[in-house]
Amino acid sequence: MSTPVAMKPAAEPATAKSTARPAARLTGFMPLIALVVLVAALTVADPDFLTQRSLTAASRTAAPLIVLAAGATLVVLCGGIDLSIAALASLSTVLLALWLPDLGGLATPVVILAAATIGAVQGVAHVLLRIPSFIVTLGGMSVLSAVALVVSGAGTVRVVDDTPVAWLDLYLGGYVPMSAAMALLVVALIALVLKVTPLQSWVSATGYSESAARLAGTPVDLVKIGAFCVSGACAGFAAVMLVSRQFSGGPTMADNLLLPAVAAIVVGGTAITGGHGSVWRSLAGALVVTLLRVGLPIVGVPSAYEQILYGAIIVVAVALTLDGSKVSIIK
Amino acid sequence: MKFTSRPAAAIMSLSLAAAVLAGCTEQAGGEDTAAGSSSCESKDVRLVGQVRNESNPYEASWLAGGDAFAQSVGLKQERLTYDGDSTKQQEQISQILAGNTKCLVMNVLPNGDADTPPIVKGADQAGAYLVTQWNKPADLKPADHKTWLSHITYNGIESGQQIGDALSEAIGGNGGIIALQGVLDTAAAKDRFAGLEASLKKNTGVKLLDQQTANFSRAEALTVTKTLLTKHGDNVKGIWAANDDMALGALEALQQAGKAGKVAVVGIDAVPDAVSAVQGGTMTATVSSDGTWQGGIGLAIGYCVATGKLKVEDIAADNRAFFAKQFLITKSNAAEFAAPKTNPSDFECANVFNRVAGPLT
Amino acid sequence: MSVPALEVRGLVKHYPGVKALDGVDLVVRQHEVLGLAGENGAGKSTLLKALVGLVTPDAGEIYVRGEPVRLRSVVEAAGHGIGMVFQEQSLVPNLTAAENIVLGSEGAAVRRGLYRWDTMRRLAQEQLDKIGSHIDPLARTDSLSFADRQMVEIAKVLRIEQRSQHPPVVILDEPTSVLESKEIETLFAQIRRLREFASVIFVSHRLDEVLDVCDRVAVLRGGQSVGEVTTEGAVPRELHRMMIGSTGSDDHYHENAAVAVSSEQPRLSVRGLSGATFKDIDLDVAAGEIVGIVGVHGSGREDVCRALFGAEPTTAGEVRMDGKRIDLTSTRAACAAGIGYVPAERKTEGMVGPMSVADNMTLTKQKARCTGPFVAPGKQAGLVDRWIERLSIRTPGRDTAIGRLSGGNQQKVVLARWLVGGDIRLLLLDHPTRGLDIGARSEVYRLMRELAATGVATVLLADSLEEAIGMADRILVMTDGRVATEVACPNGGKPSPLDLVKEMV
Amino acid sequence: MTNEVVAAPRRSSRRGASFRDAGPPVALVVIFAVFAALSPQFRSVENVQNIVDAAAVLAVVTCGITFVLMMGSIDLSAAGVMGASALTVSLLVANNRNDNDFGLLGILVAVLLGCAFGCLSGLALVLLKVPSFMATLGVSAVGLGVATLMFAGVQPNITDAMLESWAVERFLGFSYLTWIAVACIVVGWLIQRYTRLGRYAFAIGGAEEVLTLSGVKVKPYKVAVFTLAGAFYGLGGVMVTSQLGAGLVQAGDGYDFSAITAAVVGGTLLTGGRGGILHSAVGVVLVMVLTNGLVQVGVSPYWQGGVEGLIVVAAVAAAVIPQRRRNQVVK
Repeated sequence: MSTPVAMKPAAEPATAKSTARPAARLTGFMPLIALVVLVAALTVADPDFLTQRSLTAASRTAAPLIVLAAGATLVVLCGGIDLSIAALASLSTVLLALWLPDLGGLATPVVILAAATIGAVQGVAHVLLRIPSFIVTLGGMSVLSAVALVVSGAGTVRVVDDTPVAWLDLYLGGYVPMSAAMALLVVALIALVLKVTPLQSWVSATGYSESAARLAGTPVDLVKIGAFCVSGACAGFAAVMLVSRQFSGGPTMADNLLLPAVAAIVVGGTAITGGHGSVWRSLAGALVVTLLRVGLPIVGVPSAYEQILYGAIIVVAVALTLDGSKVSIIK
Repeated sequence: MKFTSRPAAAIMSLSLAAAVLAGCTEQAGGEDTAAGSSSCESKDVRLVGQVRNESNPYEASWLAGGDAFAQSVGLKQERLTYDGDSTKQQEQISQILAGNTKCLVMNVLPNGDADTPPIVKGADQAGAYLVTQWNKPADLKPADHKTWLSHITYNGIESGQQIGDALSEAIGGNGGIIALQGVLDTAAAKDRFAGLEASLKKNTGVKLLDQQTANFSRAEALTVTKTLLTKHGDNVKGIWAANDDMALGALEALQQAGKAGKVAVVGIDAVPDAVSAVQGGTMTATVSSDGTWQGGIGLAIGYCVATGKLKVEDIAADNRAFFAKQFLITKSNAAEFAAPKTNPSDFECANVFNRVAGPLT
Repeated sequence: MSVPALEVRGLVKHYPGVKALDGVDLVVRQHEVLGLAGENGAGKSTLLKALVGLVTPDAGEIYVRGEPVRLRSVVEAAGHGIGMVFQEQSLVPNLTAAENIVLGSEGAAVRRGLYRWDTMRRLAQEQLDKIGSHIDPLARTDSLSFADRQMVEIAKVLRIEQRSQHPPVVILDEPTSVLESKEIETLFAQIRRLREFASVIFVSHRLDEVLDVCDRVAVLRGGQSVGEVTTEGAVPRELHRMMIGSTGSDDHYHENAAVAVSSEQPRLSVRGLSGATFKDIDLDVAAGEIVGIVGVHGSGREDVCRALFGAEPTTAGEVRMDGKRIDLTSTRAACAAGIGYVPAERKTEGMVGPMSVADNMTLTKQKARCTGPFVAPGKQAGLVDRWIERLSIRTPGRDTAIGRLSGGNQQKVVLARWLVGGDIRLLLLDHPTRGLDIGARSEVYRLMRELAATGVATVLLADSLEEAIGMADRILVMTDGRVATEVACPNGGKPSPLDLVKEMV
Repeated sequence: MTNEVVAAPRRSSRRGASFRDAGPPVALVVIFAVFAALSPQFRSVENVQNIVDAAAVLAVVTCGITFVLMMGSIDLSAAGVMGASALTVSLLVANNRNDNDFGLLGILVAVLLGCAFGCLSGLALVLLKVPSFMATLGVSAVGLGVATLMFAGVQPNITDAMLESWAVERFLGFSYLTWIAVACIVVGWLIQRYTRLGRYAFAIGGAEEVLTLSGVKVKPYKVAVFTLAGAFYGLGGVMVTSQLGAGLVQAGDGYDFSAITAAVVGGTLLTGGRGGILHSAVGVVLVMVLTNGLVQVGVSPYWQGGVEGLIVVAAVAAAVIPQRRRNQVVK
């Protein structure tokens, strides 16, 4: 050592919020707290809500949204956004319904694979053409919707024999809907793969600072394409769940899940600017959003007030769950 | 944030996988509340009415009709709306069915044909009384089910044909017309258009210039009509719309194109605005489908069965899926339909099938 | 002597765990240029922020022309005639220069929310005239050169006269760190001109500059004022001593640790490399050699460096590592070939601020912390801790976010990133000591020497000519995208900065 | 070292900027020419009138959204705000539901309601730190709820002669609505060019932190920009009501994404700081030409959305490609 200088451990406290530890931890659990509060509120409004059957139904309802949100969370973590998930899921329901008679049980993996491929194609377009993901997937959304309309002849495709996807409608141990269990599995799997491989740091680095990640030799382009690919695959799987539930595929079936899915991600506390967040957060967010979507009308909130409440609660939930210290400028 | 540590996540996923492998799966639900076995007290009956939204007049009147009936028997209707979102409809139904289904009566407007089977299946399993309206696949029949009491619809072919005929009469049996279709994936839209085609066969002087879907929406009808008017110009003598909302949108388009009164317009549903338009002469004809009655009757049938005043076995097969009576409304009889009228006696258990026009074909 | 333009007495500011200011006293006289020197962490930034109202001190007083004031915002500070040119340029790129100049103090240029472009142009022109700049006030700021933008910035700060009747106090925080020598000279001329009607606080880590342009230098250490020096006749070493509390090492650049370079096959061999901003670059770097590239802003040296790392497209030329031809199509390819790059913009390009020290360190060489495809937590912990110790990185732990460390320690983590794999063969260092204090610099220099000793070839884009001369074995001078000349730079036979400057223009 | 260097007077490279901005207008001309060549109906005077008239509402909505996009924020509240304003205006002017006949005053109130909703979005962004994406989504839901409340089951039909005439009466071949849209574009341009609000919106998109450092209080301007956007949506809702002759809850359906598409096609960047009202106006006309042209040349309605999506992506790609750099960050 040539220098006797005693450097301060942190010369310039970067955020000056280092004391906010307990508070920060609280924000970390906010999605869970929001969930609990919401369940409590719904129970107060209608005591019947807190029954095993009711919660089972809610978890089954939430399953496709959880899967959609989990996939899209990866894209958001990388700093992008995927607006095509819902349209892709709709298209996938049509494809699945069309292919089930011929391919049987094979249709499910084929559809998921096809959806993953479509996701990857969008990722490639985003990376190679350097178009913002918002635009690529906005365009993708309309293109995929158009394809779904044409392929289905603008009508719903009924699934007469749904045995190959009926397993998703079973219940584990009689209580846990298989679809919810699978959704949980998808979330756990994504979280696990991220955690035990270098992917976690690659994804976060890409999301926090793409240029720094690239200059550190991180395969930024591949990571992004991969994120879109997984997002697509999740959309495909969500479609399988929808088909198993509705016994049909439709060109607009999942379209209305786009904004709830994005809401789930943000309510979970994942920063829409990238880097900060996790799929577990999106799981909690998806449950909150589902309860709002389904719970409010069930406990007897009139439709007009339901929308007002939905809007207000979503905004408040995001305000609570977003860790302001991690994001400097909020656009 | 960490909801789980890595070991916890690993254990969780492992146990999940184990559970799947062990195959401890079974069908859930369906085990309780065998329907019809015991009749319910009137006060225990739970009435649920579900339509797309409260923001269009027809469905608003449906819910109002349901409320009126519920009030007449001292109950309250639970109003559900799903914004025309099939997914949300299923989610709401499955949430409702997860509650107390013992004396549950549902009067449902399925979003599309394909949305009916899962609703029926869910109601079957939960033993809830179900009346569906408008949309169902042809091969699915209430008679094959125990708690799916009835499916009510209007004869779309008939109404489509009736207004088609009225339109050709209005344009003197000669000239071009354009058609505005409804949501393509609905029996209503398909039947009504089939009715128009039948009418066209009969009235050979009338030529269908173009047909586009405007999804039963007034705003979409406005733009579609405008575009079609520029495309076909003065060749357009009449506009056939699969519902009144679209017909009203078409009227606006005509007015903006300076063709108000020069082109005949027909629709179906007899929403108040359309009836007054017919009365005022800007619209040629519409066909009554009585939303208020539909909202009440579905609940009434279910209520009667639930309280044991009506036995499922006693319902005539023809009444398990039927066309309700409808009327062509033209300027001559429009005044009669200007004010919606529900007759409480229509909902008495002995009268619930009074408006049956014929079995579903 | 008249009342001091600005006086600070006993200023105290605590941050959690750190006493950033511990009773600082400072006097700025009217019409003088006061230098402010101190190591990173000495409290300079906090003091400056307190002076412009960005930081509220816990205790102490600030007097402006003898009057005690409380500064709670930039606007209030400006109201008292205090304005600052920030370290990172603070101009809105998509507005015109004129708008930037009057931003926040539009005065007559905006009436009831409505713009009067003519007035604005006139006001801006007045400001630009004051400092003798010829920029078109209605030009979009992002179309101006870096130096011109600096001028806009100074013109903008001088607008505070509009908010206060008194001669302004202008604070310049590290204004020269990204300027080339020519631009610096222009800037110094402006500073001397400023002195005619304002007081200036000038902060730079380049002590020679401080002595060059200032009348007086105040030195901070550990959040306290440790004294001041009149610049006339002062030498940098004296300042060093005050800043670090003892005599600095004579061998700042660790020249005696330099290794002899073998002249066999070069490690890196570049022939005819061309790109958008450079052409026909030939470059050889032997194992263990440090080659400096110097040149003015726009000479293309940064782009050459990035091109060698695959971050900038090339149109022609070939690159060989140890005789083997490599394709630099992406940064991945460069990493795989054993090339490492430390970017100049540490905060935005060098590190991922919110991620931990460990993650930042292992971001590139993932293999070093993995078993098979999986991260081995134990392996990673051992590896990271070893390097934290080896490079004396001061951090509360390996899981601390790198953004919370001081600049020097951040830079060491960034450097460590390339070392953890053990397969580094060529390091491209773009201003590796930018923004670091003397102690941290010295450590970076020592590390460079150590790496050279193990056979790593280094390309250095130095922060200053002195640094290039001190560190490099050989220096390439670039002008207009081409290599103008090559200057040998052996120990004992170092060229003088003037020798290099001659070649640079 | 060297002597003082006198910086040579630099002309701004505004020519370069204008070249960059020329893309959308050129695309507009090309697309128009292609359709005109393909379809005789397309190039008819009535059809051009039709296109321009059809663009009116979208143009007004896009004016509003452009200011928000210039700041780097996003606004999805158009649908809800327009619904609420449509219902408000239809209940305040002469109508079949009540005896109100406030005429212009009613229109003013509807526009002010739009302002209020916009203000709400802005406050949620600024005070609750909710990203604009979610804040406006929530406000949209609230708007729809409020609209549904006012709808109360009976469609309000307007009988107000003035409001009805807007859609019907023509001046120089174009409907009054079109002239209102033109006025909005002019006003929008004046705001953007000559007011502090407009310039600051632009600057916030360029470098928000710099404004703060310069002593500008950014928050009020952000709220003001959202409020301004809300006013445009409110007016848009009034215009739709005039077109349909009735107040519809769904008055604003689809306008949110269409307006973003139009703005982006016109050259406004989602990251903020570039583009403007005139860009957006070109974008609106481009989108309308495309929509109309596809119908006129007989492209299946199913494909129309898809083709539009592709063209949006292509337009952005074409705008982006000339400025690509290897290490550029694209989110």
